[in-house]
Amino acid sequence: MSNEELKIKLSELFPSAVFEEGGEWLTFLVEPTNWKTIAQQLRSSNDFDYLFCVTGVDWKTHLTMVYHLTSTTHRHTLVIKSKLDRNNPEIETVSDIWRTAEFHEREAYDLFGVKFLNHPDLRRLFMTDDWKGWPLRKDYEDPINMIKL
Amino acid sequence: MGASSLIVLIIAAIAFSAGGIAVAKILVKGTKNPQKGQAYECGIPTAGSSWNQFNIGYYLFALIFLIFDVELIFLYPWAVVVKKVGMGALVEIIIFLFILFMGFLYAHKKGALKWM
Amino acid sequence: MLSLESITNSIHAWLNNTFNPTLALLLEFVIVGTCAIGLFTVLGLVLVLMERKVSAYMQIRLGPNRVGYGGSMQTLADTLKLAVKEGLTPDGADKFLFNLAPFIVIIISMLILAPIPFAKGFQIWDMNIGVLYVSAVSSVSVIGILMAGWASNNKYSLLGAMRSGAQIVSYELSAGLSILSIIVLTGSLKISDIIASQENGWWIFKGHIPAVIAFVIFIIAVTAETNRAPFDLAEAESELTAGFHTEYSGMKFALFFLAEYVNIFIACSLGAILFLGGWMPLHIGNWSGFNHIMDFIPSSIWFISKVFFLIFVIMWFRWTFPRLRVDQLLNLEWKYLLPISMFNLLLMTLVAIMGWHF
Amino acid sequence: MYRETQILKAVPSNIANDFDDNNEMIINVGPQHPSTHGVLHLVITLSGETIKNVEPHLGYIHRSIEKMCESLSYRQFIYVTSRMDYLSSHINNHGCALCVEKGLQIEVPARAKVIRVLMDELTRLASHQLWWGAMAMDVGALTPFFHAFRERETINDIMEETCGARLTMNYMVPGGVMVDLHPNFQTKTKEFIALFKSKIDEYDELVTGNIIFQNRMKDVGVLSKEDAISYGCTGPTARASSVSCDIRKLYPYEVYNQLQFDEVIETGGDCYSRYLVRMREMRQSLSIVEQLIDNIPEGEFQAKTKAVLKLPKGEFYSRIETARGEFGVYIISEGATTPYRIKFRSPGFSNLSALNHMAKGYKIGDLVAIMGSLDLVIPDIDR
Amino acid sequence: MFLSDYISEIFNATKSLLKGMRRTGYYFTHHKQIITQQYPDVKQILPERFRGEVVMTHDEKNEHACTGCTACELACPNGTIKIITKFDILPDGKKKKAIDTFIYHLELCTMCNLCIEACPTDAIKMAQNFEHSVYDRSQLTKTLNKPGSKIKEGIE
Repeated sequence: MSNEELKIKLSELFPSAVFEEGGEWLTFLVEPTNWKTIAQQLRSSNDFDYLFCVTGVDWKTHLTMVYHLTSTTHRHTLVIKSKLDRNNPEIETVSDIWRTAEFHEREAYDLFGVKFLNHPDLRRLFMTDDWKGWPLRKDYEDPINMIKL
Repeated sequence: MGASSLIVLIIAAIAFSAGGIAVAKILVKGTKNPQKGQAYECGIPTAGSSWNQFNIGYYLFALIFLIFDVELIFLYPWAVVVKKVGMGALVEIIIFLFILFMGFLYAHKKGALKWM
Repeated sequence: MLSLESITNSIHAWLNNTFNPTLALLLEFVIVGTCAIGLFTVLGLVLVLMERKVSAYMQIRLGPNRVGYGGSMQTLADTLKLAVKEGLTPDGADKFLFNLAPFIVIIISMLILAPIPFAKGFQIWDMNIGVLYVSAVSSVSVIGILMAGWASNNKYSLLGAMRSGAQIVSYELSAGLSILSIIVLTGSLKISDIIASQENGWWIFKGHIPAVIAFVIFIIAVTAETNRAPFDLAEAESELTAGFHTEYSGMKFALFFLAEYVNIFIACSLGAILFLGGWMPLHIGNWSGFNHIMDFIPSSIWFISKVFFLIFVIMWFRWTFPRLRVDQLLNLEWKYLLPISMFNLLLMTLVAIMGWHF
Repeated sequence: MYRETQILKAVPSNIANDFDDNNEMIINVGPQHPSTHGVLHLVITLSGETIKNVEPHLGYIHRSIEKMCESLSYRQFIYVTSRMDYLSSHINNHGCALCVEKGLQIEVPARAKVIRVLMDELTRLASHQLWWGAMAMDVGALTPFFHAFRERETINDIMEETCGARLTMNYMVPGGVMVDLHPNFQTKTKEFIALFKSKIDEYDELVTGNIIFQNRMKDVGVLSKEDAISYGCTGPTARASSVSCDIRKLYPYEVYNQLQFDEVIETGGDCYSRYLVRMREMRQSLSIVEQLIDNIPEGEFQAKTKAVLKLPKGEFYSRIETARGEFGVYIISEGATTPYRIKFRSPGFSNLSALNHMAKGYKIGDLVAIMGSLDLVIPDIDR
Repeated sequence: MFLSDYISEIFNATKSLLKGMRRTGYYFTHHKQIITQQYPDVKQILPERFRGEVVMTHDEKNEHACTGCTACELACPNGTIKIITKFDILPDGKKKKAIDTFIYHLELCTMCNLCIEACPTDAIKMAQNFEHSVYDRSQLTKTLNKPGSKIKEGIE
C-alpha cells in the first residue's frame, strides 16, 4: 500500500487524524492521551504488527515520541509522532500490543525521562538506578563524564 | 604389603596436600579486603545465602540410583562364582535382573527418572 | 632382565637384612609414601601437559611451546604460579569443610592407587577384592566434590556439586555392570588374577562382542565419573563458570585439578586392567615369534602405554564433543547405558557358562 | 576524571521480594561470565535448574554513542558506529553512509556499490564464522572456535589489505568508499572462496551433525512467528521463526536486487533453526561474493561530495541488514553540519528482549544455548 | 518397530560422534595444518594500508609537507590532533604561518583515517607499527614533526 492509499485509509479510520508532510513514510501525529486506542486499532485493523523503532526526540520546547510501525504482510510503513510536555512527559505504554516496546520504552524513559503509564517494569535500563538526569536531553550536563571537544 | 599400606597412602596424601598448602601459605603474603572475601557471582554481590532448600529432583535421583547401586553390590559375589555354578547362575541372575528391571520401569513410570 | 619387580624385591630384601623388622617396615612405608607422592606429581605434570598438547593439535595450534623444550616445563611453571597464589577462603564459606574438601579428594585418589599394578609384581597392595575396592573408593570422591560445592556458599558451586552428585552415582551403575561382565569371565576380583587370566589374549579380543560393548560402556561411564567433557556438568564453564571449584584458588585449586587428572589415570588403568590385559604384552595366538618379541618390551611400558592410550581417547572426547545437558545425561544413562549393560551382562554370562570365549 | 566505581546493588528490590519462596534461587550470570560474550548481566530466577525468569541488566558498556554523534559531523560520526556491532562494523558504517546519502541525494558510483556489497557479505561471513565458533563453545565444544578463526583470519587479512584495519574499518564514506580496492583483493578473495567451500563441510561434520549438539539445540528456546514479530526480532533470529524480514530482499539497497540469492527461512523457531539459518546464510553470502568478485565495474570509487556535508532539514531513516538483523539509522537534521538527533535501531536490542520469553521453563544449560543462538553482541545492545 | 528404531538410533548417534572424532583426529595427526603464529619471533609484515599510528613523513633534508592548515585537526572526531602554529619571518620580512608542534594523542586515536583523507598536502600518513604498549599513558602523546624540521619548498 502506498503512502497515499494508507493516508486515505487512516483518514477514514480516524477522521480527526493529522498528518505531517515530507519524509519517506507517512507521518501520523497523535495526541498522547488517545495513543493507546489508536495503537490498538492500528494493530488490529491495519495489521501494523511490527514496531521496529521507538525513540524520543528533545526539541528543547517539547519532547516527541517517534514510533516506526510496519506490517509484515502488507509491507507498508507508518511513522507515529506524539508531542509531549517537556516538564511532565507522559504517554500510555504500548508494550502490551507490541512487546518489543517494553525494552524500547524503558530506553526512552532512561534517556529522555518519558513516563510510560502502565508499563510493567519502568526502570532505568542503561544507567544505574540512582542516576540523576536524562542524558539524551539537550540540556543535560555531566561535568565528569562529558568531555567538550 | 597389606592393609597398612592404605594408612601410609592416607598419610602421604595428607602430607602432600598439607605441604602444598603450607608452601603457598609461606610464600604468599595476601591482603584482605571486603571485596576479596565475597563469593564469586560474576562480580555482583549475592542475594541471600546459597544454603537454602534445594530442589528435590537431585536427591530423588541420587536416591533411586543408590538403590540400584546397592543391588549391584549383590551381583559381585555372584559374578565370582558364575563359572562354577553354571547354568543355574544364569537363571538366577535373569530372575534377579528381571525384578530389578521391573523396579526400574516402575521408577520410570512414576516419573522419578525425569529431571526436574 | 632388570624389572621393577626384581628391584622392589631386592630393596625389600636389603632393608630386611640391614635393619630390624620394625625399622625396615617403617622405611618401606616411607619409600612407598614418597613414591606415591612422586607418582602423583609426575602424573599431574605429564597429564596436564598432554591435555594441553592434545587439545592444541586438535585445535590446529601449537600449544605450550616456550617453557622448556617444546613447552615441556609449562605445567611446572603453572604449578609454581599456583603455589605463589593466595589461597582465598570466602567470608561466607563454611571454613572447615571448605578447607577439608581438597584433602578428601586427594586422599581418595591416593587410596585408589593401592591396587594398581604398574608392572609385573609392582603393586602396593594386591587385595583380593581389588576391582570392587577401586570402584567403591572412587565413588567416595563425590563427597569431596559435594563438600567443596556446599561449603563454598556460592550458587554456581552448589549447582555444580548437586549435578556431580547425581551424575557420579548414576554412572557408577553402568560402570559397575560392565566391570561385572569381565568378573564373570575371570571369576575373581583380585587384580593380579584378572591380569593373569589374560595371558594368552586380552579380554576385549577374547570376550567376543559383549566384551567390546562392555568396554565402550565402561569408557563412557568412566568419562562421566571423572567429570570429563562431554559430561563435565559439575564444572561446566559456560554455564557455571567453574562449577564446584569456583571459589578455590591457589594451591587448593591445584589439588582439585591434580585429583581430577589422577582420577582419569586410575579409571583408565582399571580399563586397561580389565579389558586390555594390564601389563600383559600383546600376544597373538600361537605365533611364537611375534609373542617373543612382544615379551621383550618391559611390562611397565605395556601398562603405561595402554593407560595413556585410553587417556588419549578420553581427551579426544573432550576436545570434540559438546557438553550434554543435565536431563540428557540422565536420559543417556537410564535409556541407553543401563538397559544395554544389563542385557550385555546376561549375554556375557551365557558366553562364560557355555565357554564360547577363547 | 572518571566517575568512581559505584557499588552495585545486588538485585532490584522488586525481585528480592519474591525471594521468600525457598525453592527459588536468584543467580547472576554476567557481567563476568564465560557465556555472555561480553558484559551482559542476566539476573536469573531458578527453581532447581529450571529457569523461572531472566532479566537482562544492560549498560555496562553504554557509551552514549547517540549523544556523541550529536556533536560530530556527518563524515565523522560514521566511525563511531563501527564500535557498536563490532562484528559487522562494515555494515553499520554502510547503513550510516546510506542514510547520509539519502539526505544529500548523492548517487553512488557503480563500482563503489559493488565494493560495498562485497565487503558487507565478507563481513557477514566473518561474523557468522565467529558466531559458529562461539556457539559451539557455549554448548561445550571448544575446538570449533579455533577452526572458525582460521577462516575468519583470511577474511580479516583481506579486509586489512584493502581497508587498513581488521575489525573497525571505517571504510564507508558518504558517497562511496574511502579508498579503492587493493590490487590483491580479487585473487585473495577467490582463494578464500575456494578455502571456505571445503571448510564449511567440515563445520557440518564437526558440529551440525553431532548428535549431542542436535539434542542440545532442538526444541530449545522456541520462539513462535507471532512472538518473533511482536518482540521485533530481526535477522536470523526471526527468520528461524519463518518471518520474512531480510532487508536485502524486501527493501533492496545497492546492487542486491540484481543478485541471485535466497532469503533463508526456517520454520522451527528453536535454537537449531537459528543455527541452520546462519549456516545456510553463510553459503548464500559466499555465492553473492562469488557472483560479484569477477564483475566489479571499473570507474570511480567515490562520488564527488562537498568538503563539509550539510543535510537538509528533515528526517531520514535507512535500514540495512547486518549479520544480526535489521540495523536502522534515524537522522533528524536541522540543516546544520551535525545531526540534531541520531537514533540507531540495533538488532541485538530487540532480539535480547525476547530472551526472557524464550528461556522460561528451560534449564540453565539451555539458556546458554539460547544466548549463543541469538548471537548477541553487547556493544550493539548498549550503544 | 521399537527395537530396530532403538538400535538404528544408537547406530546413527555413534556414527555422528565418530565423524566428529575423525575430524579432530585428522587435525591431531596433520601438524602441517597448524596456524599458530609465533608472534615475537616471527613478525608478520603488515600491508601498507594498515592503520597503526599517524606519522608525519620527513625527507632526508628533514623537511615535511605540513602547512599547519589544521584540516586534520578539524576532521578528527575525538580531538586526537592538536596543531600549534607559529609565524616564521621570511627573509623578505613577511610573516609565514608554519607549524610549531604537531601534537598527536595516540591514546585517543581510533585509526579512522579521516585526518589522512583530509590532509591536502599528504603530509601525514599511517604507519604500520602496532606495538604501542607503554607503561605510562603520557608516553603516548607524541610530537610528530621532528625537531628542527621545516616545511618543504613550494608547498602552500
